[in-house]
Amino acid sequence: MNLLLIVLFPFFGFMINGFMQLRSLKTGHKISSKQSGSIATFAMVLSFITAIYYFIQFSGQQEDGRLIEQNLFSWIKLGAFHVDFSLRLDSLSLLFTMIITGVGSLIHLYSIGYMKEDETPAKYFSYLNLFCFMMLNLVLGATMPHIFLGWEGVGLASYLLIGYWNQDTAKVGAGQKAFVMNRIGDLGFLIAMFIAYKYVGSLDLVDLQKATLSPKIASVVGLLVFFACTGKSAQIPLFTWLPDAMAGPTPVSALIHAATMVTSGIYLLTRISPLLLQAPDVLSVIAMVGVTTAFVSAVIACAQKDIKKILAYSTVSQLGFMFLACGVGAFDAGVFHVMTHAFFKALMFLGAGSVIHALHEEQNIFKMGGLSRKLPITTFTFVMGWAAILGLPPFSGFFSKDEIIIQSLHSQYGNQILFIMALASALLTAFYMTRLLVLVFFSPSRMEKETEEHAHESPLVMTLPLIALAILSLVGGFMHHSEGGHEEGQSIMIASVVVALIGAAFAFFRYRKFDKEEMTNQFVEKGLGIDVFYNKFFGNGVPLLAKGLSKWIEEYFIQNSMKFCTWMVEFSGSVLKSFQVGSMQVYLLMMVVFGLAFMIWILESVMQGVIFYGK
Amino acid sequence: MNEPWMMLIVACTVFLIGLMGVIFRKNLLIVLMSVELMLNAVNLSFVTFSKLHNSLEGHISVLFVMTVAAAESAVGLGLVIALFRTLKTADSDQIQILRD
Amino acid sequence: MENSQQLTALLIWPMLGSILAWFIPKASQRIYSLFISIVQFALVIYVAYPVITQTGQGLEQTLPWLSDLGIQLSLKLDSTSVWFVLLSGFVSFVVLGMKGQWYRRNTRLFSSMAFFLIFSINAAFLSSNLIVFYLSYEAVFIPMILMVGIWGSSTKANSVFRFFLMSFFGSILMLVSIFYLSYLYFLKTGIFSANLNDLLKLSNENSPAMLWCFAGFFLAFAIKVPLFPFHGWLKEVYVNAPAPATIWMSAILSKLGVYGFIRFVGPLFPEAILSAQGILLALAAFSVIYAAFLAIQAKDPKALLSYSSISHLGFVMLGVFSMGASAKTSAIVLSVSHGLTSLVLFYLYDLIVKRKEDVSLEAYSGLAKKFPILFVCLFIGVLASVSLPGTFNFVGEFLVLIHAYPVSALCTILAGIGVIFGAVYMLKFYQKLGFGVSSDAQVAEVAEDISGFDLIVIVLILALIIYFGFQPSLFLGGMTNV
Amino acid sequence: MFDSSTITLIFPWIILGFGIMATMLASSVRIETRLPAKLLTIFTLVLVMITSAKLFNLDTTITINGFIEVSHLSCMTLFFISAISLIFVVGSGGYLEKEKLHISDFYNLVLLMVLGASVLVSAKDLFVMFIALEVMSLPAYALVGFRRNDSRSNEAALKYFILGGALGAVYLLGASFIFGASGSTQLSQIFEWSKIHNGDVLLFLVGHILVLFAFLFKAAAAPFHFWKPDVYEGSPVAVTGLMATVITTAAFVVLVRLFHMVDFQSQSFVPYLESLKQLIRVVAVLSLVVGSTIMILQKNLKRLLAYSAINHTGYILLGLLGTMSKPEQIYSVWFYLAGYAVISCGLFLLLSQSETRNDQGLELVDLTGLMKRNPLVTALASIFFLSMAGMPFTVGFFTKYTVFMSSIASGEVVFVIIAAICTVIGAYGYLRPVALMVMRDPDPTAAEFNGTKSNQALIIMLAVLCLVLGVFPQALIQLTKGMELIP
Repeated sequence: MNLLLIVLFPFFGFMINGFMQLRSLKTGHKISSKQSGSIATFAMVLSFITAIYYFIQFSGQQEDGRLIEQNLFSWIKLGAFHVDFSLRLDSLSLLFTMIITGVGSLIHLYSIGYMKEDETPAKYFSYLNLFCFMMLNLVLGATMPHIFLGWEGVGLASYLLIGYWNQDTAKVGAGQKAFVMNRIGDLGFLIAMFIAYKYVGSLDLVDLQKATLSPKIASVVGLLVFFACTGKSAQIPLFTWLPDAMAGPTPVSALIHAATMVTSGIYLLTRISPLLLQAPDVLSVIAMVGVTTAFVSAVIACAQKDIKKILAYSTVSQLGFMFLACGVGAFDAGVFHVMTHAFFKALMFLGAGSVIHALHEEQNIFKMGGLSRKLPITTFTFVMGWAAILGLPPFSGFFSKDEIIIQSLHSQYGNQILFIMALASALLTAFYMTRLLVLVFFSPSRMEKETEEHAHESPLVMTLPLIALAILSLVGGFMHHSEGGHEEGQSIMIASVVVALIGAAFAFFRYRKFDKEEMTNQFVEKGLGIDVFYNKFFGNGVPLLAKGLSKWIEEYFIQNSMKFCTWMVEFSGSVLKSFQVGSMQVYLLMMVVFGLAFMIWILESVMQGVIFYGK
Repeated sequence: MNEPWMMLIVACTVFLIGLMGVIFRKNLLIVLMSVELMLNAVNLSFVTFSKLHNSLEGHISVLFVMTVAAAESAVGLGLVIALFRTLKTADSDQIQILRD
Repeated sequence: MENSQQLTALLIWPMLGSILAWFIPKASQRIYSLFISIVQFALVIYVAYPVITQTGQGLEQTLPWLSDLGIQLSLKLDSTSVWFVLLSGFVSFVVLGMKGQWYRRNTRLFSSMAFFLIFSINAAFLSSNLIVFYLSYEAVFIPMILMVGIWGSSTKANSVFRFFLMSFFGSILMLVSIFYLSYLYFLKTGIFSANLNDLLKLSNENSPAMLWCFAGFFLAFAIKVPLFPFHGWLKEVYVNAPAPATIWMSAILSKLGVYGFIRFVGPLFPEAILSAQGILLALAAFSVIYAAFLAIQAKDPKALLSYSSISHLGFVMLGVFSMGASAKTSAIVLSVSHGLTSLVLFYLYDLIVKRKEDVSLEAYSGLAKKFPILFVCLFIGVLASVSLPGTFNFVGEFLVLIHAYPVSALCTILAGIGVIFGAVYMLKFYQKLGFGVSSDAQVAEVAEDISGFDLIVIVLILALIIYFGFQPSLFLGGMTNV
Repeated sequence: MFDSSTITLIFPWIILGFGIMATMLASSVRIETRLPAKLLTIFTLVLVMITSAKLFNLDTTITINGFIEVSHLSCMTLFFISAISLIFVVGSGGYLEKEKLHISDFYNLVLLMVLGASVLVSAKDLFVMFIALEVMSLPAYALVGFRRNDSRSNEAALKYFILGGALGAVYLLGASFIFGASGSTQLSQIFEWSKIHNGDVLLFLVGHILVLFAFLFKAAAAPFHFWKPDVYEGSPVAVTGLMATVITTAAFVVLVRLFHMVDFQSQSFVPYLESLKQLIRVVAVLSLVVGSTIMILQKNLKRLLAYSAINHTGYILLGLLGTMSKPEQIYSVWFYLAGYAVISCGLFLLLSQSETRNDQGLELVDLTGLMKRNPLVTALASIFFLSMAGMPFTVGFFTKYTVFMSSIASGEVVFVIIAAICTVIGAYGYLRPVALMVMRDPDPTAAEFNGTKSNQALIIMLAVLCLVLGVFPQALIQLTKGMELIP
């Protein structure tokens, strides 16, 4: 078996679908979603099988034997600088690989149904495979630049998929926003690499993990990497692109903006955790930012009306939990939550997709209701996801989330503030998720008649992944042997479950009989004004600055200084020309005057023996 | 020895008178005459220096200058006549078509 | 250094092409120019092959041309110049293969001027005598002015003048500097020489005179590249020039400036550069950001591309001014990649313009649906331009920045911000042209998707960009010993 | 004293004299006898060229009676002047025909002018110089006013005449002072005198400066340039061309001689060298600035070329400046003159082919869109204009190259920078007509260019010469390097 295969299968899928798409444009022959989707799904499944092969291989080995490295070729080599293009598989990257390929396969499968009526499914599936290819590069890359390749690559795929319906410029704009905000973070990544190279002399991850840096340098590198992660993983301050990214097809949101891409920040932090542990300050920053993000976005989620937006903010919030875990040094817990979150959040997104699909692109939860009878499978699986995210035992979220909450208090880097905020976020999570669940599935129907009649359960190809993910959400928690279980841990566990139930109960009773649109706080709904502020400040500020520069510097200074030069030459020409009056007698007079002046000047200088110039 | 320098001053004065004439007189014929005056002033200076150096060169020069001056005035008069025919004027202020 | 007679072939062949072009019938001019340029490119490869493979080895040829004026026609092809020569050979071949409306008018003049341009570009890249370099550097103007003037769009006269006068101003001051350098050399040795090898003996002198000479050189090349305050001529010329001229200018002529810095300024004035390094790096970094801002607000897509060119060349200059062999090599890599990318972008933009009836700029939208393959190519070009990892540009930009960082962290970070804005304006560019709802009215009726020569060439270049994005060792390996 | 070898030496002048007599005879028989006069002139000039070419590479300088020098320098210049005149005589027939000026007097006057110029370049005596100057100038006045019915032509001639006459008198006054100070009018004796003279030099200096003024006037160096634009504009194109080449060349040869008249090694003249250099610097910079900046404002092509000539004078003076401390750099001046003459020869001949709608002379706008109507003329004119601007691969580049090099070699960096900037400004001036021809659509009222085949061939040859000399200037440089100045 070759490690390269994991990466190559999606790549081939991308190439095949891409070429098919281009060919179909030429010939006009339309490709069905089934055709292209099955190719793409098949590629993912093959990749998944390869990953399972390695999983089996790894489980038979000791902890320190779980490492496979494959050097493909020398990438950039210039003088002392050397970067190889090599893949490296260890337990961490295997876990991510399995999530990507496993959940990815399910979502690909789901997409076949979801994109049935789309015009260019081959394009869609090629992008999706491109994404998986890049994501696998991200988690398998052995060097920082290789990770960066995947890092930017997933950003690209995300851009393409968010703006997939590119006739609509607003959607393209959302993709652009995502790409640019990611790039802002990427600058941090780049500079972190420069600094790391300057002080470590290598960009190989192994070398970075081994390196001991001065606390200052380690802090700077850690902060910059974390800044990059806030871009990719939608944390404060760069989180505002994620809700907008919901413009893409729903399976895309499930795969990219819930299960995989947005968690790559956790992956990266975990990768360089030895470096971060050298800089405790950075860790506390990460924890603070994580928990704040978790809380703030949970608040915002409570005021959303769009089903996908709620899930998006929920994702941001859950990512905040993961960063909190990283920030308190519990990288394991963070990664565990990545996995469980991938299951239940993908499940919920796909469920939401199923709902949207059934209601013909209706996304407002106040125009839904009572769908439990129309969409039984969707409802059932969604409830499983709900239970998981609330952290009800024995669902997967219970294990991972409570691990984080426990660690936030009991870890070496934890403290009460983090703990209380985490608990508050859990409460809010329970509230808005229950709100969503009740309003969509159980409360009285607020749908229009026609929509209601057409609402139907999705086909098998879509429900199958739902069921699979629901099972995973249920059992996913047992895949990890928790080290918790001590006394305080248990009380916290109970506390968090109680908190979740309180939130859920509150929401349940509030929205059970809801039959009108809720008046939400506009300020909260618009993301606490953060997005508005960015739009105002950067969205308008940058073009304004650009206009200002072009007007004041480019036009007034640069262009005018060139004009001034020509004007000066022309002016001096016209002044000199004014001597040319046309009268020969004036000419002669001027010559005499100049001649006499020269004569006197020369004679004087000679007589005094003065030498004016030269020497 | 004072005498030659006095003559030189006379020559220069005459030369300047000629130059002034060329610059300030408006009638072209007088301008032409002023040019002749300048040349004759130079003759004076040549003769003076010739005497100073006891050489014949200066004297011979005078003859040449006179000849050249004659030729020059012939050409000059011709040009003035030609101009008079086309412009109907001999006023130097009138001939300023070519300028800038 | 090996003495080789092949280098003159690189000069004689295009010159021959330029002269013979007048005797070829109009109808077969395109075939003719393709033939000449293919042979020229093949010649370049043939001559350059040993230089690339034998690391550090170069070819040299000296012909006594005007030895009594201190001018020797000494040509040198080493690992620095070889990439520029190759790039210019390739770009010229592509440009001359383009189908374009400018062939209808003054066809012979066009081919003749094109080959004269190639001749002078080659001469400039090859010569290691400063006077010969100046001569060819200056000779480049003549075809360029004519191309912009004759085949360019409206309001061209002023922009051409501005371009010419600014460049001429810089280069003539460089000539004075060259004279002065050779005079200094004369004072030292008693021989007048403008050969680089001779003048390098002056490089360790640190006198005000050297600083002034440096200023002369700097001005010439900074205008050519262009660096921040000297870029005023660029936009109008790029926008008004016909596509081949724009491509030549942005892909090759700007590299003349870069090459000048690397080849002449760096070795000749190390002291001067070191003493002014802070300012120089700041200028380069500021160029990046400033041009990026200009690109963001540009309404005309071609102006946007022009500004992006300035912005990317700012990165190149950052590498150049960082000094040191690795930084220099990185700058060369980025130069080559920028050359290829701007070739693709301007080429495709020209194709798009030709496919529209309405040339007004607001009228672009939704063309991606009409010309999918063209826009796929354009998208890859855009990605290369924002230097996404996996493209050749990334290698160059990454190397430049990583080598500039130890020299000046601040300037590197500043330039890095340009990376973000690069994404902003390039995506805006692509979105404006490709996305949105298309209305059929704007598109010319006969318009077809990209095909034929255009398609083959563009795919080839894009393949190269991606290939070198993963395998840049060809460029890096040969240049480590510089 | 009057042996056969001397006869050989003055053969060119004798031939010229006979030629003048013959053409005079021809015109006195019938004034319309153009062809015989033209043929006679061509014949004479060819003979002059042959005889002077035979005297090339004279390893010694022979001075006849201290008046006339026969040397490599004088023979080369003589050959050169007669060659240029020959080109004009051959090339301007069509123009004269068109302007109805074609009478044998023209040839007579041209030959007279050539005689004057050729004596001027060989003159070693201040007095001979004066006579030669007048012999050159008087026909020139007449030629400028050759369009007798055109008031502009008359005005130009009169201006030229009055100013020339006055400056001639200034020259004579200076010569008389020099004579008074040194006791001789022969340059060689003055040089000897300057070597041994120790004491008051005021009288000599005044005389020298006056003499210089007179020839700076002839060479049209600012601020003695005022006559040039007016005279250029008013005179017939063929005559303008002759003036730009023959008279400029002769004037500069004399200027070089006059600048090097005294031995600057001599104790009493050491401070004077610096002052003289200062004078040349000022005059050169003024000429450069005046020429280039006014040039870009001109609308009339001949006027533009007049200012361009002033600008070129500045460059030549820059070369001259270099020779003041390094006499071996003198070749740069000769080379510049030769190159400039080739360019202006071609350009003026080309202009003489034009037919404008009005008789204001050729305006710049008359060139609009010429490329579409007459690509050949456009190409030729562009070559000449670009040459004037000093573009590479034209002779104009190397002419500038040599003068810059010569003045850099004597340390005049600042002035070279000024000259360089003026080159840029000037280049704009030359590029304007090129841009008009190349970039605009044709204008129906623009000028037509019709030339005979032979005429075209001549101009093409000159253009090719421009380009060939722009790539291989060695031959010419070698020739000019032999033209040493012997006091």
